[in-house]
Amino acid sequence: MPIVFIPAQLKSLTGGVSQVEMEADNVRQVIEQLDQQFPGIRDRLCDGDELARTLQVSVDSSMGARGLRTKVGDAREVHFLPVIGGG
Amino acid sequence: MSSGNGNYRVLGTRPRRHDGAEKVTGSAIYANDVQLPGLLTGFVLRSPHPHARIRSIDTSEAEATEGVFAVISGKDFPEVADKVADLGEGSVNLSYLSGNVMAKGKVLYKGHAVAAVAAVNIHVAEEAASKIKIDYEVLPSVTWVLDAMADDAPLLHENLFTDHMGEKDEKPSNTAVHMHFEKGNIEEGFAAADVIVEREFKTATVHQGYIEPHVSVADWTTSGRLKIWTATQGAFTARQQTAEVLQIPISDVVVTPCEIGGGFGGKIAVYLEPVTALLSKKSGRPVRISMTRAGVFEGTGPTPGSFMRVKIGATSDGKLVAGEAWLAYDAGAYPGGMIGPGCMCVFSCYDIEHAVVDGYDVCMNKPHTQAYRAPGATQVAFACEQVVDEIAEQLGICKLEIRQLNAAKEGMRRVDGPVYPRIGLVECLDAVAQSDHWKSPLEGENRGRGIAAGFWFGCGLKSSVSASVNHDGTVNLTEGSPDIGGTRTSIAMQLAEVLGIDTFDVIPQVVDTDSVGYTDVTGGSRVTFATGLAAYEAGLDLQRQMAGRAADLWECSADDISVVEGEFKGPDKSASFKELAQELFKDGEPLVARASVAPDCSTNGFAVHIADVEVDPETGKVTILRYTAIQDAGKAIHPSYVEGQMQGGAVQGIGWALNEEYFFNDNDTMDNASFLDYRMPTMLDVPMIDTIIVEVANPDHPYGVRGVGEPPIVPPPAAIANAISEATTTRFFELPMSPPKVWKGLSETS
Amino acid sequence: MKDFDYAAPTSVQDATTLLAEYGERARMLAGGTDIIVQLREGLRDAEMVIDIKKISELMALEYSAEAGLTLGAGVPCYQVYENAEISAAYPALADSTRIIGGWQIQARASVGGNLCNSSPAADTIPSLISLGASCRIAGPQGEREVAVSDFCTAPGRNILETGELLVSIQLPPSTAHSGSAYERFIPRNEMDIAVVGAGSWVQLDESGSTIQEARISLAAVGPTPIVAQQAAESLAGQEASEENLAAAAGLAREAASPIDDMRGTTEYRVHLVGVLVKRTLARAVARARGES
Amino acid sequence: MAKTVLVTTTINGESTEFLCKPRESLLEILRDTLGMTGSKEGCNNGNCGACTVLIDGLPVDSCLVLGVEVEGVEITTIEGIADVGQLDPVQDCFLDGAALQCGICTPGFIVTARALLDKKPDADEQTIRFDLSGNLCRCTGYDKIVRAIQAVQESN
Repeated sequence: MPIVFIPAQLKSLTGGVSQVEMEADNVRQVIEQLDQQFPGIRDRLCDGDELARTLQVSVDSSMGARGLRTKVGDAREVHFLPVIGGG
Repeated sequence: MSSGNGNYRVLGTRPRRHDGAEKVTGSAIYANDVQLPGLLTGFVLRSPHPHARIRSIDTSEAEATEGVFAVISGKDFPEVADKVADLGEGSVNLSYLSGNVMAKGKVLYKGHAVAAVAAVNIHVAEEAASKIKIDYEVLPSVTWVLDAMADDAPLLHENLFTDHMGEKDEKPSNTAVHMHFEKGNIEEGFAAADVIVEREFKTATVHQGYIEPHVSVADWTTSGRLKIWTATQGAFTARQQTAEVLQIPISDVVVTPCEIGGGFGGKIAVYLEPVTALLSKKSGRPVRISMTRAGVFEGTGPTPGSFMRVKIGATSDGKLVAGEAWLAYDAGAYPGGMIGPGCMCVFSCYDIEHAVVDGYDVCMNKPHTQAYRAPGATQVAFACEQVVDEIAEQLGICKLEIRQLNAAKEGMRRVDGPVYPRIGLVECLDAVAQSDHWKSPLEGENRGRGIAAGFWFGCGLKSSVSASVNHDGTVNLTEGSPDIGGTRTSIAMQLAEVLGIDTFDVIPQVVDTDSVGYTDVTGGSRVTFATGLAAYEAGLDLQRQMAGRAADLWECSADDISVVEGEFKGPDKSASFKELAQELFKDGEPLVARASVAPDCSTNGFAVHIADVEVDPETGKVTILRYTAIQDAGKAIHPSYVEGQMQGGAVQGIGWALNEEYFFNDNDTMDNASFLDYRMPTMLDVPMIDTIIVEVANPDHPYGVRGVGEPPIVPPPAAIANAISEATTTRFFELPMSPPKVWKGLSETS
Repeated sequence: MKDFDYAAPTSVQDATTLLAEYGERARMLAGGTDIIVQLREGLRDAEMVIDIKKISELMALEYSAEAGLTLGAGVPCYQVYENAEISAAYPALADSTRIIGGWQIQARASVGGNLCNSSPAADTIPSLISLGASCRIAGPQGEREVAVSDFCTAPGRNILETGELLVSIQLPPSTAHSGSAYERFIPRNEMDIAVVGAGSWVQLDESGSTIQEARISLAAVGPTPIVAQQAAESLAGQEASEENLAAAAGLAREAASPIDDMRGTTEYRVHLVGVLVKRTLARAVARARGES
Repeated sequence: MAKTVLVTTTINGESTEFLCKPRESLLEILRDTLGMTGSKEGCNNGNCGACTVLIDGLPVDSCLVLGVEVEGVEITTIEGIADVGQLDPVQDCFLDGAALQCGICTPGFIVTARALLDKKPDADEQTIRFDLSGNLCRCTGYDKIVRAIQAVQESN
């Protein structure tokens, strides 16, 4: 069951909670569950039906561009990070 | 995936590159070398003001000039919605992108494109451009990051509100983004520290400095399809950006990536492609624009200047226990993308239990910043690595040992959250300790030695290749990654390794966007890793197909066929790849494989550099006496090109450290937009750059490859600052550490 | 680049006739390394570009120990420093010509062109001044001779009148026990504009211990190349000691009136004058003594 | 408009005629008029050396030469360095030593290096670095370029 790390900037919405363990298959479900628990967090992580374009999801040590479809079922950790360019 | 066993036939060898003969004889075709019937030459007129409202543009006299075929300005570009597009590597707000390509309403920096002309030759185009009359209302401007953050700063964008991870401020600001990261409990961390060092740092705006200016050729005349030949790090992203700026379907655009004369992150955004396209449409002729060098400096992406405050605490035994960083990066005219990685990299080399990082992305009246080799990481390494050095000095600990004691390793959590998989920083530091350079004493007055570490993520993203087998058993490999530094060969070598053939039995070709599957940019240190992975997968696919066909041929079951080091073995027959390919060509389907990959991982590259310097106390000039770059490459596919990346990155970093900077005068315009006054290192300014390749296999690649292009630019300014400090007992907190500043600093100390 | 006509006269007279006809609208072309850049960037205008390289007098390089050096205005830099005799007789000039641009520039750029471009930062002018050089100038009214130290009048400006042409630069014969040196300070090691430049010449007595006469000239610290008269005079009759050279360097600083710009602050430039004058004097003395 | 001038010159051993306007640089003539695009434009003001050609054996920045000036001279461009079917040793050593990455500066470096080796076959490292300082490279850090030139020296 993955542990979802709450970005420091969103801890005001979680009352200081920084990690949430939950059952979820993908990031969409993660965010839905977070939003149920901490209303408003979804709007901070998403643009409409998509993960905010300025964000990426890190699952364990992987970073990818699969957005809300990113699989997290077998993961240990989920992080929301800024996107990174490269030279 | 398993990591390689190190027993390779092809990998690790140093063959000539496939495109070598063309490049040493001048026959390789770069965008500026493309010839088309009736080709016109374009010229971009640029704003002389750093910030101004455009009241009107009168192009009538320019249009009436003999030899002029078309003139365009902002009004010729379609309105683009305020929407963010994913460009694979990073994202971009399309209205910003469009506004940067051609100013509408306002100019935001000196050099901002305001109009363009297509004419029979460059001279006529330039003269006509000089006849364009623009009425500007000059506005107050700002070019220093802390000034731009001030409440009373001139505002670049009235609709820009600081974003705090999805929450916006109510008052408009030049600060586009505020980021905040935390790990542990910072108060506790500093309370446990026996020594705390806090310093402020500034770094100048610097340019990627590729020798080839931006060039685009567009033909939008006959078929209705827009054909572009351009100098780009990514043909597909150039296609997407061009289509978005012009508001046309991407299927209407085909981009041919020509040979490219350097990019380093600066040739990802489009500048000229949409401009040449519209000029071509309007003139009915193909059009080429090659930017002037001044245009490159003033109109294309430099990388951010910065202001940084870094504070680190350590216990008396040298363990780093708390780190705090406050970073403000110069985004230029539009919100940028480098502050995120800056925040994530500042403490990325060290295991620090408690940390807080705040980062700000700030707009100002400078060209819009772009990526430059490990974008955002060099600045923070300059800060963090000097503070670590000072802590070592205060505690009387060896500067290598303090780094070894605190080095990031597998299982360590970064300040931004993720935990490292297997990485090679410890091995790099061990290689420093074992190196001849580190073990040789440095003697003489005014001399000093410094070391510094650096990290870059390295990304995967998307790559596609196809491989078709010729009837002589050679393989045509088609790929979409523009080859900037020998990647045709490093990719071909991976396919050759799988198939058990020679490097030159693979014929790699970089093709246009109609001819290969989607491929992200050549950037992010990803090509040898990700496109190489695609080539590897295509090789496996070919082997599977051939094993099946061999079963038919040899009248046995497919299960009876095994492939050992490229050799196909049946119950009583065997054949090499080439033999089997020749045999199979006689009948049946041609052998073609394709592979597309999107590895979701960073390849985590670390580098450590050692610099010996001598400082002339009378002039403040710093001479690099000896330099060694150490880096974990995972697996060096073509060691010469790995070394080349390390050496090139090191010398760019040396330039950044010592002399490169944009000089802005009191009018907020750049004074040194030429290779004469923007002082990149010449051959005479640097020594040989020794290299030590460390190979700690990347678990996410079949051969263990890590990205190598970016990490080597990260340590140099810090390593040199640390060396200058050893040489002079004076620390410098501002880049570049140019002679006037070093002299001034030394005279103030003495 | 704006349109212009081109002529390549073969005699001084043809050149001055053309110059007289076009006046301010004509520009001379020798190596082209300044003028082509300036025309391209719109820093100077021309309707007529006059290539002087077909005029044999302007391409002449004549040296004898007795008569000294006649350096045609169009002779490229490399011909100066590649000539062992000239380099030995006028080491400061060899120093200067060797560091202007890279090899590609030195293959074209001329000392005469460097002088006529009249940049305050020109690398050859302090050397020419310290070596006591003069200019042979031809014009509609005939020829005249002017000391190089009197040639430049303002940044990019000089005493050439409409219709006048620099024919050659004359350097007096090199004397026994004399030596000269030029050094500039640049942030890189090549391909740069002087932040400060200094040219020094000394005449020692036979014993090599006393300076009989000295000349010092500075670049990039005023609107024109500067003669550091007082500093040079202070050395006359003095022992060529480190202290005396340093004292002269101190006086040379007073002759400098630099501006603040991206290449350096006033303070830094004045400081560098002291450093470079001291270094060039020391090197000139060493050369006068045959030590290097 | 200025008069068009007919220029006769020798390029890579072949007598060549072209028409040009006085304001056209040799680089423009080579690339646009004669289609010899091996000489590259990096800065167009003599600061990068990418357009280096030899005139009468000496390296010059062809962006700082007017086309009208080359009447009667002998020009060697990158296209004239190799013999038919046979690379010059400088080219071979650049390839074997991986002395190029993006390749845009490479023609200029090879032309200058060829002139250097012809004039000073025994040039030491410092001389190589001094004489090639008019050629900028941003990819390699110069190390492998210097070594490639030294490899040519060693092979002689």
